Amino acid sequence: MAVMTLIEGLRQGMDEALAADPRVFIIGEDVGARGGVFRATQGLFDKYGGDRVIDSPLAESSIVGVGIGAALAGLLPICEIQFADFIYPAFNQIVNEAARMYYRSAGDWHVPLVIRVPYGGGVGGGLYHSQSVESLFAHQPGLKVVVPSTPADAKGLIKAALYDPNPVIIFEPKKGYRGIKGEVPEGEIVTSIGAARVARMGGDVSVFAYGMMAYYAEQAAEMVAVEGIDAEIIDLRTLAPVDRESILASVRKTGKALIVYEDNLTLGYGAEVAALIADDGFEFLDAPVRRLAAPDVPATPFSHPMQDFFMINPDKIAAAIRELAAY
Amino acid sequence: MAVMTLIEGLRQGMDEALAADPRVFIIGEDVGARGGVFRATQGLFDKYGGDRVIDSPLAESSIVGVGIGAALAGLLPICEIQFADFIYPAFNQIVNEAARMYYRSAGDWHVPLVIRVPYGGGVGGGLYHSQSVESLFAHQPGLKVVVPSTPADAKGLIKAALYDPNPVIIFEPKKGYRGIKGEVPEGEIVTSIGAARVARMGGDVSVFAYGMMAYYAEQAAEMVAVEGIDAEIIDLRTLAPVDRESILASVRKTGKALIVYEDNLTLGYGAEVAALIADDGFEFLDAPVRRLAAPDVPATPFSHPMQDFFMINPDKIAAAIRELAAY
Amino acid sequence: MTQKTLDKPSAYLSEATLHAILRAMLLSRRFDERAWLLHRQGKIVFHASAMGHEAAQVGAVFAIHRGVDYVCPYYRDLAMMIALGWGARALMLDVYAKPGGISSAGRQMPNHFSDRRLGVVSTSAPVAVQVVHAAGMAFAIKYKARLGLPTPDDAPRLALTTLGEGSTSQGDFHEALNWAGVHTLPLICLVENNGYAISVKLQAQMAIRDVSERAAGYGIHGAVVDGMDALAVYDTVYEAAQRAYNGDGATLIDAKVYRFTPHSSDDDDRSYRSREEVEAARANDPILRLRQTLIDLGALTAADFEEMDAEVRSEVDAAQAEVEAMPDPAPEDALADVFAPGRVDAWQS
Amino acid sequence: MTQKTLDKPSAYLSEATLHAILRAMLLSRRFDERAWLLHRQGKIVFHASAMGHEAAQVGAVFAIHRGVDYVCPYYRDLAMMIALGWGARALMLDVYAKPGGISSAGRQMPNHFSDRRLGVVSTSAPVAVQVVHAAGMAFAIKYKARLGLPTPDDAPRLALTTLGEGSTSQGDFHEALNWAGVHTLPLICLVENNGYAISVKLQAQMAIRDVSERAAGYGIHGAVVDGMDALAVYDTVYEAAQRAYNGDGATLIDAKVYRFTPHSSDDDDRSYRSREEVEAARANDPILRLRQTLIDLGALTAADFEEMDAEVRSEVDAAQAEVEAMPDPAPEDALADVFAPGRVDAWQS
Ligand SMILES: Cc1ncc(C[n+]2csc(CCOP(=O)(O)OP(=O)(O)O)c2C)c(N)n1
Ligand SMILES: Cc1ncc(C[n+]2csc(CCOP(=O)(O)OP(=O)(O)O)c2C)c(N)n1
Ligand SMILES: [Mg+2]
Ligand SMILES: [Mg+2]
Repeated sequence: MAVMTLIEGLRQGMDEALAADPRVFIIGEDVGARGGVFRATQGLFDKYGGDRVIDSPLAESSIVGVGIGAALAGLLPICEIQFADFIYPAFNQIVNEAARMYYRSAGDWHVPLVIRVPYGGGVGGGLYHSQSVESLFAHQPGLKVVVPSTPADAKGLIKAALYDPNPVIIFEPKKGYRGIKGEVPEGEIVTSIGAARVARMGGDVSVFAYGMMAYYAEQAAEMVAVEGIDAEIIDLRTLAPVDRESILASVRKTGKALIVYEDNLTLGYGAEVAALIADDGFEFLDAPVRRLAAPDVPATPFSHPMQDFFMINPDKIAAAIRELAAY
Repeated sequence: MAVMTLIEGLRQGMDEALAADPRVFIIGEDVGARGGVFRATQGLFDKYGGDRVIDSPLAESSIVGVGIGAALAGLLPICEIQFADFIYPAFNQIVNEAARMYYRSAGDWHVPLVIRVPYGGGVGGGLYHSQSVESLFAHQPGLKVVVPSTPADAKGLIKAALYDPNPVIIFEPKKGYRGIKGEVPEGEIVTSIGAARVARMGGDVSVFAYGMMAYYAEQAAEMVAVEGIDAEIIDLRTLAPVDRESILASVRKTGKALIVYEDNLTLGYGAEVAALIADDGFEFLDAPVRRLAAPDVPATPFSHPMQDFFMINPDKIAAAIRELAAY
Repeated sequence: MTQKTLDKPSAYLSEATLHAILRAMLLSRRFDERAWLLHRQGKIVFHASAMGHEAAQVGAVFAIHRGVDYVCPYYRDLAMMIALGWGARALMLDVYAKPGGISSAGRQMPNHFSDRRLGVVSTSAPVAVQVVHAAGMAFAIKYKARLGLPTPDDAPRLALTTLGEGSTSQGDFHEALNWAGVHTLPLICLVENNGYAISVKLQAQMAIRDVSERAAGYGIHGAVVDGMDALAVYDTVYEAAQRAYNGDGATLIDAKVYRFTPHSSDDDDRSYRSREEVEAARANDPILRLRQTLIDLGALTAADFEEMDAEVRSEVDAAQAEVEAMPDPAPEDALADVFAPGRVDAWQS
Repeated sequence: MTQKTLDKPSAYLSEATLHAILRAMLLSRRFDERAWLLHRQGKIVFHASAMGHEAAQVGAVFAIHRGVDYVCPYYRDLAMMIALGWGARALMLDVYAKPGGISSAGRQMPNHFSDRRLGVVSTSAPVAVQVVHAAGMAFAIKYKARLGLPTPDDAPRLALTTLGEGSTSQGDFHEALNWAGVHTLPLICLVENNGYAISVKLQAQMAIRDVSERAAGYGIHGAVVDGMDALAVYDTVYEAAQRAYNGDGATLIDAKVYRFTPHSSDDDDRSYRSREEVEAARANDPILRLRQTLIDLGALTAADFEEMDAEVRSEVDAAQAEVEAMPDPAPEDALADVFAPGRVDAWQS
């Protein structure tokens, strides 16, 4: 198996899809000759041409709205939003339109749309190039929301998203684009949407995370392992629909749940995981359901000392695991 | 004290503010001669004229964005969004701009903006005239989010919002506009933002709700009271910032928490309340933290049988209280 | 039928087609009147009218490949749905929110049309979103042609979308027409300009007279038409359609109409416009105008019209009788159709 | 100074003002060059340039009431900030993200300008949002006048906002200019049209040549100007400012410029434009052009220019030395300023 970075996994997935199906095309800002500001689409413009890899006007609502129209007409668009921070102008098209089209037409029209969104902090991006916005979308029935934290899942989820007849948003942890490396099987792989991944088995504390935080949680687990704490790491991977069974099975085993996310604490995605555990997992619990998340300030500050204070990292996760293990 | 409806409380609050301070003005669709589609601004156009009560173009992003600019320039705008369902085009202006302005300018610029938003279902409005969208905004640090469930709070919260130097969204339970009546003190009243209201004291089960659901919860409490179940009803009233102390104090007393909201279950506002209780209130809990909310389908269906199935009502709340009391 | 020598496409319409146009407008009107009645009777809870807009809607649809080309309509387009092929029964199912309703099986309010078999995309309520969808569909048409994707002979070749003049204030309108310009898309954007957005007058909405003045700013074509004249609308849209079919890009049309009724059954228009204004506008009824035109052309007699009217009225009666008796949706239907099942390949269209 | 007879406002500028314009452009350039150097040295993590835009930015600011009228700039406007009164130190605080930084005390990336004392509204990153804020501020100016609210003599009388040509594709641009038209607002919208939005060419952004072709669609004024000619920009913006001050509404200006550098320090422009194109554009340097114009006018000598250059270079040196030595923000500063304290009355501006 080839070892590659997370962004290479994404690119390979798109490349194979473009090669396999002429209905697949990419629209977004700078996705063409420039290959995307993160180079996710690098080489695809040269390989498939400007008819398939298309620089859009600088207008997110239309990137998604045109994608919806094209999907309705039988194509399979991949819409790139350059940064998660800039997805809000498209909020209405995503939430009121893409997510509700199948339901409101009682199954007559469907929207097989893929929206790719680099997200997350720790990259010196300040308030407007660091945001984590996944909870806003995981809240919307009719939308699927996935977050890869390995190169194999990056490829497997983009494939799954393209095969899904529903709108799927892929939030890509951009800090891990090049830093996260791993093996990716050759050829077709499809990660099933709706299934979490047990990233590490353990019996003392369950840690639920996704994206960069799942990657960090694995590191934190190794840090506390030498101290004799055996953490189980669940990479949630698909936020909507969520894998309730895997979450509850882990809590049943450990009795302790820590949810880690880099968004603001209040109403970030982990709130739902905590709420779910506090209800259906209540009888398994031996300790409070803990959340480790960014403080409730408007967004990631730019200056490094402030950014580091704001961001979750493996040390902070390890500390939270220790505290919960000791409860 | 005068008895009035919830919408009259709002209107009186706006009327007094317009009279007291020439910096206050209203913009929105149909707020002028028409008096708003719900008549919230009825009579204000005649009284204060078209320079103060202003019909905007049909464009929500500009309603909020122009409001932000005017607020930055020293005015005190009240922006009406005609239905919560139509707030998404303004999402970027509210979340990336209004909510982050004070923080990003390190306190140099502030945005004293009030955004009024009729929300909620049960009115035969179907997918696009029934939505509850408060959790999306309560998630945003830098924004205050309030929901009145009594006429006095309707007036008191709009006053408080106008005096607040920060952007404040008032979600108004439109089904209660005329149905909810109550006493409203004469003259100046200000409901403090950040404080919940104990709508009914009780010792068996804590019910947390807001807006129409708080009103229904009180009815449900009376239904179960005759069966000997003593429910405490906390009208959360200000969703951001949330009144943690009142929530925890109630759970400490009853050991049982039910959170009721009419939005979709997943990542609706109650997820945060449940998560908060599951952590800081864990040691008080005698039962799972229960949530009663709409099913995770894209939005309220129009047809009455389906709408009624979707919506929470006093009977459903009473049933949930009974179940939790019996746990 | 003496106008055939004139260089306008409507001059070449057959008598049958002219009758079909008139009949669609008339059926829309009779249905529309019935719906208001049903609302007053408390039998239905919501209605929004096309009255006054019928010529614009029907004239437009007859000028494209009906039932094949894509249509992204808005909530006022009931005459358009009829022109596309709906009868009173389909509309009745929607206003009664019955499970058999084509648009949404009772999920959406009436007037939120959808019919995939006719190329009509499901309408939502937030205004102007459909203009972007139509641009996307027009984009798909061009994409398929360029890539040489297999398309049946009777595939859509343009997308027609409509909206009110107030809705042009939305950012989405701008973004969509800009795409249409940049990509020379086969798109027709028909603005049904009735001068009001609920209560808000045109002047509070824009500082120009004709919405089509914006076309130049997008590098697309613009046109103004008397939207109360079905054949004039036909001619204007026909020209726009030829442009689209020939690869010459998009057209923004400002069709001047008037809304004879309040905005919807939830509205009371007395607060914002005078009865005199409404009465004066009603004198310019698009149906009576077309009736007269056809009589003048010798393509219709007064008796023909009466017969047609009786026929559409009985269609409305029959539809009401049938639909009223149907059961409502089951409560749990609320839970269906959140996600489409299966894999994308099965969905090839 | 022989051009005073010409009917252009710039002909009436004093020698001191002409020098101030040139100096602002030059200081911006020297700071800008230094910032790229600091980035290569790893001392700062981000920079975006105004190089090639200086004439448009500085010429515009000198034509309004500087430091009084409202300004809603965008990230490329560092020369504009200098023209408004900033020195190298203020810019340096931003690029080093130091706690004393006026814009955001290190919270935002550099180039996200703010200075309330100068009427400069805090810039975010999502493009075009500021155009709506500027419309709102212009609305407030008119509102206060109409209501007779007390305003000091030196109150702002217009709002100037800028954006790139690519950013005009956003819905917010449309909505803001539509407000400006409907309410005849004292607004100037200056498009710094460098032909690229990062890598995306003008032709992929719009199907027109001049952005100002859109003005007519909003019922506002439009103008095109050579944005590499500071005095031409001054003249065009001056006229727009008089229009605003006189209650004659808004102006949309397309200033043709060129971006000499990559989009930002994160960009590599080799993938999307040739070196030849960039070199050719650099030959039309706005600073050298103004220098030559002033020399031709007899308002500057080559030696004056050298002296000015030495002076601004040493300002940049001094700013770097001072700011580099400053401590970074405290980590917990991340928690401050989420909500403004107090009550609204205390905030009267
Ligand atoms: C985004 C959005 N905001 C507000 C509304 C509420 N609304 C429904 S129709 C309407 C007026 C539309 O006017 P116009 O576009 O002129 O169409 P008309 O009804 O006159 O045909 C408004 C404000 C909406 N549907 N969508
Ligand atoms: C809403 C939004 N989408 C995407 C971006 C990312 N982005 C930053 S600058 C830029 C290009 C802007 O081009 P233009 O408006 O022409 O200004 P220029 O940089 O050329 O001066 C893009 C796409 C953004 N800042 N905001
Ligand atoms: Mg209208
Ligand atoms: Mg540009």
